[in-house]
Amino acid sequence: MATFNVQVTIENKPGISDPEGETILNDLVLRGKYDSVSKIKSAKMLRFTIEENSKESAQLKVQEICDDVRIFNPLVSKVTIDVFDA
Amino acid sequence: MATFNVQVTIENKPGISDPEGETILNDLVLRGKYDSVSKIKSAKMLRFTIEENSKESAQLKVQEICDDVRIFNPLVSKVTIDVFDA
Amino acid sequence: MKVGVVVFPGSNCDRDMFHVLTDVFHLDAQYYWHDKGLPENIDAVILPGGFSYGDRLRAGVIAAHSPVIKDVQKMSEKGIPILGVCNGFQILVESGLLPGVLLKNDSLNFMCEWTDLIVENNQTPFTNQFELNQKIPIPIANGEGKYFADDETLKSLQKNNQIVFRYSDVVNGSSNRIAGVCNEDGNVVGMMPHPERAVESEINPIDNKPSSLIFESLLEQMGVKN
Amino acid sequence: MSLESQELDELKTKIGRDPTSTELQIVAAEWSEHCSYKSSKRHLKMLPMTGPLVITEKGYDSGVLDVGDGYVVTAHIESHNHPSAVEPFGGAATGVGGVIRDILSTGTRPIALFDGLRFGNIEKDKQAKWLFKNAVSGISAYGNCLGIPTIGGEVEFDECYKNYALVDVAAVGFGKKENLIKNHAQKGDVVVLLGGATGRDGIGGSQFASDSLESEDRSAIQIPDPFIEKLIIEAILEARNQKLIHAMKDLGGGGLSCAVSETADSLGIGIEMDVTKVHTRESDMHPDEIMVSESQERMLIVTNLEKLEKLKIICEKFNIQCSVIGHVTFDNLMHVKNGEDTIAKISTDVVTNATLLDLPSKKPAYLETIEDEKEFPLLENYSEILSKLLFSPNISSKIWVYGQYDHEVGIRTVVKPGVDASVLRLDNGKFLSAKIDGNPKHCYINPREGAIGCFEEACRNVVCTGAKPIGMLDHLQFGNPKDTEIFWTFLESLKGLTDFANDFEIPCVGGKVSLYNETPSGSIKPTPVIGVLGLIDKTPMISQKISENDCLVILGDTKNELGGSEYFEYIHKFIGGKCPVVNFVDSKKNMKSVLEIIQDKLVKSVHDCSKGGLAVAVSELCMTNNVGCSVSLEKVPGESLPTDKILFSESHSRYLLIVEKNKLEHLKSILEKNNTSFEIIGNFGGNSISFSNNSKPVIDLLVDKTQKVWLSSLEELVMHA
Ligand SMILES: Nc1ncnc2c1ncn2[C@@H]1O[C@H](COP(=O)(O)OP(=O)(O)O)[C@@H](O)[C@H]1O
Ligand SMILES: [Mg+2]
Repeated sequence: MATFNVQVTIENKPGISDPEGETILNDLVLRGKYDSVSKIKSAKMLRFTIEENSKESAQLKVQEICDDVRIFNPLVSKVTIDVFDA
Repeated sequence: MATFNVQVTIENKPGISDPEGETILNDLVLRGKYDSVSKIKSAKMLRFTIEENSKESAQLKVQEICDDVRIFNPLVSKVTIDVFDA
Repeated sequence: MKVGVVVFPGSNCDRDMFHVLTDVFHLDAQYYWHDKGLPENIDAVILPGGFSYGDRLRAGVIAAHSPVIKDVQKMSEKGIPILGVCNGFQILVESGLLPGVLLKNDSLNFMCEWTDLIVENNQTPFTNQFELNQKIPIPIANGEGKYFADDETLKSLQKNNQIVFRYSDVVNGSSNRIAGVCNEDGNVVGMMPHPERAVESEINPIDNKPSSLIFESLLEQMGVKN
Repeated sequence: MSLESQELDELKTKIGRDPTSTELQIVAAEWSEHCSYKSSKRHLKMLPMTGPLVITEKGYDSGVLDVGDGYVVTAHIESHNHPSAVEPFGGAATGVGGVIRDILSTGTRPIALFDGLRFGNIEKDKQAKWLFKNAVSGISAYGNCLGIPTIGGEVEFDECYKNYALVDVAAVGFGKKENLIKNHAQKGDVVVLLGGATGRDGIGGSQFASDSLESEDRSAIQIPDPFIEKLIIEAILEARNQKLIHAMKDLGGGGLSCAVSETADSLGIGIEMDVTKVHTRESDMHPDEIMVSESQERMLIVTNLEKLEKLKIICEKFNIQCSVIGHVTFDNLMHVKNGEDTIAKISTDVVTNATLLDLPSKKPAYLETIEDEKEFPLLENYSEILSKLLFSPNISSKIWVYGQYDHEVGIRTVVKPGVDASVLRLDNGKFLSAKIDGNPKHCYINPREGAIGCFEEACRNVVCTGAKPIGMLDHLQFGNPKDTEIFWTFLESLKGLTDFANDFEIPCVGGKVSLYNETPSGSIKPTPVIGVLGLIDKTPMISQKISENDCLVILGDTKNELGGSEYFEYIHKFIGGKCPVVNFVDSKKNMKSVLEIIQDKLVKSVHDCSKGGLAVAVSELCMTNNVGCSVSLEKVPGESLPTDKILFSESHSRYLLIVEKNKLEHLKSILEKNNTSFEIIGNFGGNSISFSNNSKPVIDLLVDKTQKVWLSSLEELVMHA
């Protein structure tokens, strides 16, 4: 068994609007004249510390958790899972 | 000029509590009997799409924006900035 | 007739709802703590508003995994009237008992204000006393109250007459101005605005009659005369 | 931060030996300004604290008022200025949490919140905007989550708060008298710590609050957890219903050190405790850190072993931790152990009684000339000036703020935020009205009259709802008290408040002193914030919609008192002039008349006339009722004044009454009988806010257009400018 850091990123699916990112872009960044920025997308991240046999099983387990307890709402968001050694 | 994806991750500094991560761990994940998970830390992420000369300048520019428009409070949050080619 | 008011850790409109059920409409109401089951002999279930689990991760998602939800599910299958208000609506949606999802308001802020609802379906256990298109002045108070469903779902909601309430104006960016929906059978209703805050004239500066009809509909449904 | 050297000597003399490191930490926390009130305590005694409705009990952190039929109302006010100035979201949120626990600790349920917010110039200053926006979010996040309605408050911007923040929060509780916690202890009682785990956050916070920002300890960041607080509230109230609590205290500034020593001292007992029994968030905390940590959402409870079992069942239900950390002794000692080892053993009397200071004071030199008036260039376009004022951050509608607060939850809110005071219904059929008010611009010019003015304004707001003032909360916020001039302004304000409270027989039921409010560019202006509670026995004044042909009556005199007015400061950029002075006789007469008129149902609506003067008050009425009004300034009673002064004077004790024509005679007869100064000055109707002076038009603004900007200008400024 080993400890892994698993990073779960939850963001809106393509096509679903992201008012948070848009507001930061329009009301803060562009108003501050940072016009090299063309887009800001917001997301939520959860970092799991998990004890598993392998990177693969850590990844699978976290995926299972995400689907089972609805860490993300599949109607609007998607998750990306990245595993790192702790 | 090239386009970069710059990922800004904002999380509470070590030692500062993270009630959201704790609730997700205790009331959702552990109640779902996933007890190989020992910790969950929540964070917020912003993905910037930015036009700059180099990776370094993209990183610097985003850092500058974050400080200037006060997207986070440095007293509370730790920020990690990662740059990727778009 | 017995109405169950389900209480989750962090619910904060449970007492308001209880007061309205018992003191205003003289119903036999009972609180049920989320980690226990519901008894068989309940005639209606209400999931009140609040911040279950502090709305962490997403409003309603953690409560949707509470043991009591399995019983709510069973009752819904039996056709028992179930109403979710605000956080209760969010919980019903997150537990799959109602379609769609509630997202952050377009303002990105918590919004507490009075608004007008339009009744779109007067066939549910909570709306049978309304005229179609009747207006209800009522307060909203939420941060994640923007109803969202994809086009296909919206079409089927429309087709099955599952849209129960709409806002009369654009309030928070909800798809088709939806403020409340029901399941296909019509017995499970969820709504973001707070009827329990609007049924007493003392605290309703506009008109408390329309909101009262939500509870009178329930009385009618159960064959109880008030 | 630690004790000053003479304090250390004093401590040594008192205990006859060198203190241990833990004792030093405990005493430093408890002797800090924030906890010991060492600079202010001897003076605060002048305030009248008793009255027929006031219930006192040892160890209460909030005031208790008997509202009849076996019910009580509790109230308290707190600030969280230093923490909010560096972390506005968390600072403001944990400020709410703290004052709520004060209410809870008497055994009453918190039913309402008020917030007073002060920042620098948000039109110019990005930092002020950031602080404001995040403080509002913090209050909204915390109060809403708990389901306690935030029903009123105030917002003000002034250069003197540059790079700083004043965040005041007041809370009101309600309950049955028989359920009040009686704060007592018996032999064999245990001491229980209930709630969130103790962590390193907020270490040194109370000393931090007593320091100026320059030497700030940046570790004093507190992370709010309203979800735990909500669970604690429900658990405690359930324990109260089951009569499981002998004594209770919330953990605030100074953490365990203060809660344990003050509980022991007020009950006349000793407490022996073991730091290893405290549930901590981090495993490697030093015992001293555990003693002074200011982690939020914790309560200290004294109970017996039998009741403890029931308490544990409740805690289990709500999934909150509770640890038995010690027990009651009868030696009046605070005895702290780390496992087997004693790390502090010190008389509670020594810990809780810092030597009170008698600081010198001296009238500030600036006051000699500040009331001199300056000649201004004559301004012609009063429509423009009034618009400018109405859209200014201090006067524009605060709907962007209270719209983010759940002000309906609890279904008690009868009069909602947005007008004057808010009104709650109580379970005995009575109504409670409340408002907080401050006015640093007036207080700077005249600390005494300014403070009285804040008190009178809060009373006025409450009176507008038909309530009789029954209690006052004072929150005295000043700069460094060691500065003799600042200390003088503190004393003057306090004396003014005392005189008013005595004369009007309104007891002070609670308060707070916050000193060392220093910004990088100097001290803040004197900022007392006064909360007033009023009781309505029968029906509250519910404003009816104003319609065409209703009359506008003003009660009270308009005087040449524009010092500190928005007109002088915002339009003319002039700080100075004569501060408005409350005439006690007139004030009382007017209050009495207004209450009588409301009781006789002679008015459709009553509005207080304050910030921005008559012009602003009339505009507010028009905008909230979507109706025009024409006012004849020459009819306004009081001193004979030039147009601008009649429009914008901020004289106190004035009320605007909206009366139907057919009730005018009856109204007049009452006002004449009471010998009050009043005049019919206008008529409602049409679609413009218009003022004339001797038939010459002075102001003409369209109601709808003006209303739109008035409602949105604060939001525009914060979110989009
Ligand atoms: N920070 C705030 N929180 C809640 N309500 C507020 C706040 N600021 C202002 N309000 C509300 O807006 C209204 C107008 O406030 P204010 O201008 O201070 O009133 P007044 O001039 O009567 O003292 C009041 O009802 C007040 O309670
Ligand atoms: Mg007022």
